[in-house]
Amino acid sequence: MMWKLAGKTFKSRLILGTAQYPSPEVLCQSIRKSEVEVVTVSIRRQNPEGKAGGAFWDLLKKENVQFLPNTAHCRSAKEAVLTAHLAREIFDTHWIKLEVIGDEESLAPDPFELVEAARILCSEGFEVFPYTTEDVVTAERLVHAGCRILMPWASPIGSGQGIVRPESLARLRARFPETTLIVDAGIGKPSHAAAAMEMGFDGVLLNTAVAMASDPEAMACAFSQAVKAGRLAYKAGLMPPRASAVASTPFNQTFFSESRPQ
Amino acid sequence: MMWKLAGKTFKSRLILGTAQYPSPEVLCQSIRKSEVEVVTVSIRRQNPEGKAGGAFWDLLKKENVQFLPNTAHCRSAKEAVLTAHLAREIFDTHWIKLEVIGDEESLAPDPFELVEAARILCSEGFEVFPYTTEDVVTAERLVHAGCRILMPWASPIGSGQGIVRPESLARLRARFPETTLIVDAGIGKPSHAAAAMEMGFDGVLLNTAVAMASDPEAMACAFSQAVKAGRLAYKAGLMPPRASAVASTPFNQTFFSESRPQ
Amino acid sequence: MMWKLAGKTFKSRLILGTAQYPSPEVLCQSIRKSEVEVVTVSIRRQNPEGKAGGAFWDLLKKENVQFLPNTAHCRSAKEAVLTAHLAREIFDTHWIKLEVIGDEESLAPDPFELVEAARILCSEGFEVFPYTTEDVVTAERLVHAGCRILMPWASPIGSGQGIVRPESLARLRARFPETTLIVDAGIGKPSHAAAAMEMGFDGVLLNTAVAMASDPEAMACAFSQAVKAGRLAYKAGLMPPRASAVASTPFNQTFFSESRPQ
Amino acid sequence: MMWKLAGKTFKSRLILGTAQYPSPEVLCQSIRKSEVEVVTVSIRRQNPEGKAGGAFWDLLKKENVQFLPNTAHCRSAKEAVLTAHLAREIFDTHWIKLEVIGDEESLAPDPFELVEAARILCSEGFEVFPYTTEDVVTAERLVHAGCRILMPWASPIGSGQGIVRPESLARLRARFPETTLIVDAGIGKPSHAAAAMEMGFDGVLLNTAVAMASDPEAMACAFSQAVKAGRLAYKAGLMPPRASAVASTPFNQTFFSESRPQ
Amino acid sequence: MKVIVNGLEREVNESHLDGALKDLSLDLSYAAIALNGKCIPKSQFNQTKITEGDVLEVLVPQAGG
Amino acid sequence: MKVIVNGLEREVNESHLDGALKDLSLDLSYAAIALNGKCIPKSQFNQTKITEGDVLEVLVPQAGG
Amino acid sequence: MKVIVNGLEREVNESHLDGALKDLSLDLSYAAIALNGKCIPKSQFNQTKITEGDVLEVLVPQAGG
Amino acid sequence: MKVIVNGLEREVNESHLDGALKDLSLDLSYAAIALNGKCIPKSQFNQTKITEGDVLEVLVPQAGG
Repeated sequence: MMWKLAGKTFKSRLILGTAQYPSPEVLCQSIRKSEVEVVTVSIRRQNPEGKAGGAFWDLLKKENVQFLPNTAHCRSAKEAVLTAHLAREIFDTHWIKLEVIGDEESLAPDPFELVEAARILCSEGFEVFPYTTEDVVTAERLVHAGCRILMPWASPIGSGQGIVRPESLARLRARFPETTLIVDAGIGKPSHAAAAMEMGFDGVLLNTAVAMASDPEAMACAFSQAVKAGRLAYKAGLMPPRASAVASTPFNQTFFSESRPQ
Repeated sequence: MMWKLAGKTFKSRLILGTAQYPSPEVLCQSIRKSEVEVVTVSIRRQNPEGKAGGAFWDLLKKENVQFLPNTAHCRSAKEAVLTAHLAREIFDTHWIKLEVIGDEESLAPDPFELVEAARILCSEGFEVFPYTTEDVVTAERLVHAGCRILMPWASPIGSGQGIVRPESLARLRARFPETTLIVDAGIGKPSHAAAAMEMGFDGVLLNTAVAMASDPEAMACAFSQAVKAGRLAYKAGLMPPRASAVASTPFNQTFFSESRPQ
Repeated sequence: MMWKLAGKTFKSRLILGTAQYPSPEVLCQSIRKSEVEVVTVSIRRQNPEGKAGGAFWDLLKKENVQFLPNTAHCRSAKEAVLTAHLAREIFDTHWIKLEVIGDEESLAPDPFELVEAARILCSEGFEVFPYTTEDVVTAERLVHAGCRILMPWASPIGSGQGIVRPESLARLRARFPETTLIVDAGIGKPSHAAAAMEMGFDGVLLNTAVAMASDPEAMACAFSQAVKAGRLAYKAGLMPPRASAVASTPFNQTFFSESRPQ
Repeated sequence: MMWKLAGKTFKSRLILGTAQYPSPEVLCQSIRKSEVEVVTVSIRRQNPEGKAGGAFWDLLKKENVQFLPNTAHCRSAKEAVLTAHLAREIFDTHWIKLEVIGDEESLAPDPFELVEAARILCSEGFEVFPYTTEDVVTAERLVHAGCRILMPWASPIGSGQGIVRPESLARLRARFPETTLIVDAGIGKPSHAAAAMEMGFDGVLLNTAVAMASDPEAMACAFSQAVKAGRLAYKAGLMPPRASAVASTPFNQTFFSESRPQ
Repeated sequence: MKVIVNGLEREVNESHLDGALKDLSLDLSYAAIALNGKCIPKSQFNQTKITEGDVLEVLVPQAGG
Repeated sequence: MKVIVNGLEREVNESHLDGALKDLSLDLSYAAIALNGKCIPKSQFNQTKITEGDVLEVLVPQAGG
Repeated sequence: MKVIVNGLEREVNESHLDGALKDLSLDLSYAAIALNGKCIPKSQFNQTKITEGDVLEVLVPQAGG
Repeated sequence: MKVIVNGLEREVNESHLDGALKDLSLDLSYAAIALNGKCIPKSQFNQTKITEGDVLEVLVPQAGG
């Protein structure tokens, strides 16, 4: 039942982002209540007055969760590689959520720079979690570059639209059985997370859907339950959808069955 | 947190059908493990050798759950009313899942006969749970006939297609705020059940999706968790989906922000 | 190739509504340019100053098209039957587009009152064109009441959303091969009209999509062409969609075929 | 009204593939009847007995249409560039439909090799028509490499599924107003073609949907009409879809309006 | 006597419908008449009695979807 | 006399329903009875007359969706 | 000498491409030639040398999507 | 000499990075340093030279999606 992720084992298959929460306290509560064990973080310039990480960091450290720093807003392999190096220094981990944005409007990944950055970082011993599209060719190149993990988007970051192309994600799952697949970006509701897990994805990563909920703590728990439910359903063998109706109650012995043809 | 349903209170908002399970033992295990408190049942002619309900009934009685007998396969108000009377005798409950089928192929309800049967049964003191479509006019007539509960379909019975017309179900929820709304028929996966609850539906009724799973017990638990997750998300205030991407990681202070326009 | 509709023959399978045009001149131009032969009309109280139909009617009469008066805004069989009688007097036709609205918000038809009105009007010799939903049971009752024609909606009147439930419309087409089926309400674009014809529908009725276009005359022609294209495609035998890709260019003899497995 | 495509002007915005027709005669009939002016072709090894192009080519030449040779089945920039050179020799045109397949199962383009091949061929003076996905970043690189034209897919080649991601194609149209955009691959019905034109695409390219129709000639005409209808609708200013119903027939003066609130 | 015509009170002193309509000087070329919720064909105008408080509806063509 | 029980012709010689059911030796613990399309509550078994050709339905619980 | 033509081994004893092609008696009206993965325009047939083991591809038009 | 620290011009008169950082009195507990676009691990602070116009970036943790 445990989840082997990049050589470590976890109970929860939900990875939570730490941005946009009403306060660091609500963030930490959400993490604790949802029993999340991996959270994404980022780096920024130190404020001029020289204070280190701010309240955010002091509180977050105490949750002793695994950190997954990201290269948010990077738009070239060069920027992403430098950010990864700095993040490794700060968070003392070789895990990196590799984001190389190719389009400001849709925040779509740039497949070209992404694969280049992945190649470099994998060669330097990073465990690369690449934020990518559902494009099979890009996925193949990322795996070829050394990625053991792929993080295809469900829909644009922060849009909460859920899985707009289930058949493409399903194809990725089928084509990369040995790769850890995590749906990242666009999950807006627990039902979206459950749907990803039902498709056989290994985990789900989301931020906005919890941070922007009226009650983030409760929403984090809802997502945690939905991810468990989806995983359980995947293992329990879902019924295949059928084109037309099939009665569940047996018909044969209903008392008016004579009066009507079977 | 408790669910007031037809004057009774329950913890679980999942109602489970009892048909098509591999065995009565698996059925009872599924009920126990998923902590379901209401199950649907049906009636049939006694087998010639005069044995009462068969293994099914002897075991099911011990689960002390609330029974919701159905009028499956009835195609007229007359047949449905008679079946309801007989079911009340057998199960000693005035609850009735009113099904009047108008089309053998899609097992769609017959709005005309359904409303007629509902009128009669409500007048006789039955608590009517009408299996209906998402048609607002039919819903209005059922409520007018005395129904405190409506059970619109997500998609054809046993098809497992999930919610094919979310906007119609959402309109029903908005138009009948005081009515107990339960999605019945067509739910195939826990994510479907979670989606119904996220829309504000009060409960979910399903049978085939658990009975036909490779591991019904595990699937029943998955659905139970998904229903809880969906309800929790509904109460926690879901983020509204947005048309385009919105970055979660703040951009302002990333070190390469100068080099690029905000 | 001609369309036999209620005993008459027409070249065009597009029926155009006459409401909401910028002017009666634009309306008549749209009719002429698109070669439409049947238009829907309505009745209203005469203005106090006693003038007959106004510019609208004087111009429209000259187009010598077949009129299909409607019972818009009627909400009971009684109102619809009276309106039909008055319309027969005014337009000297026994054709009637039977609309009985059951819900002000979605302008959904009221199946109960609709079937009742259809029964009465068919018995009085009217050619009833009932505006209905895609519900099979309601359709069966309308045909049983004497309707030779059914006009299921694609989506709510004036919404321009197109065919939101293709599978339901397809089921209607399959279930009523002998009935004239016209898609009415919700068509917003020529591609919607073409799609309806490709499914085997006999005709398409629309108003808002032409009247509210920036250039109604051009839009009317676009719809006329799309209806023809859709019909032609239906007769020419559409290829069935396939789940996965199939190369069109033959592969065998490409010069690098050796170097790669077939 | 004429279409300026790569420096030439055409009346028809439909480009037809020439593969899989029942016979060269049917192919030529389809071209003539649909008034198509641009057709795609391919190259293959000469048959051992040394005969040139076979019946196909002798007939097709007489239709005096513009040829658009493709690089079907190429899987690297190297193969595609060589094929382009050979095609230029054979068809005496610098137009090339650049296809570089990255995945045998979905026949998805390989963005990496595609952009590389486009760079080379544009630099050699080819007019490159790149078959690509709806990925904005890849599109930008193709335009940057010199492409004046982009040919995003609607859905997998030969699948006939139509436009599975309208919002992505719409985004491409919005982001590349100066680029000629042609939907290529996956169009299965005239309504799909009309929908592409309604979105403002400049043209449509399809093969299987006509070649595999029961009556290819009629289907070619249906597509030709649908493309015209879609273009006309785009120019005529489509009504925006609306979330809810809006009555077309005015309500004010209906005679029973008093008896009911407005 | 007083009758309601298209929702407005009007004064007519004719016993039958044909006279009343002339009295009201309505242009009936494209009109249809309903009396107390019942459609009265033109042919019956002269035999149809009018009484105090009757409700008359005069309908004419209108654009429609 | 002959009556139809669950679609099968059976022989009973009892005038009332309670006797007839015993005669048919049916296990009525979880059953409900319909006579000629009408549900007969247990309390009325003894007052309900049986006549030739009556149609009896004996229903018991069954799994249901 | 031996050369590969469209994947098949053929015998030609010509030093240049134009001669070789004639030798192979191919109908070149609509053909294009690639030699060792490089396209050779018709104009250069006569200056293009042929050596043992060269790979020749002769391409012609074909239907395409 | 003048160096750019997080985009702002600062005055430091130290030849090596470790001195310079102390000079700038920065809280380096959770920080990482980049010099002219290259990440400098803490261990190399003392051997890394600083020259006029160098660009220094001091990065710290931040919430992230």
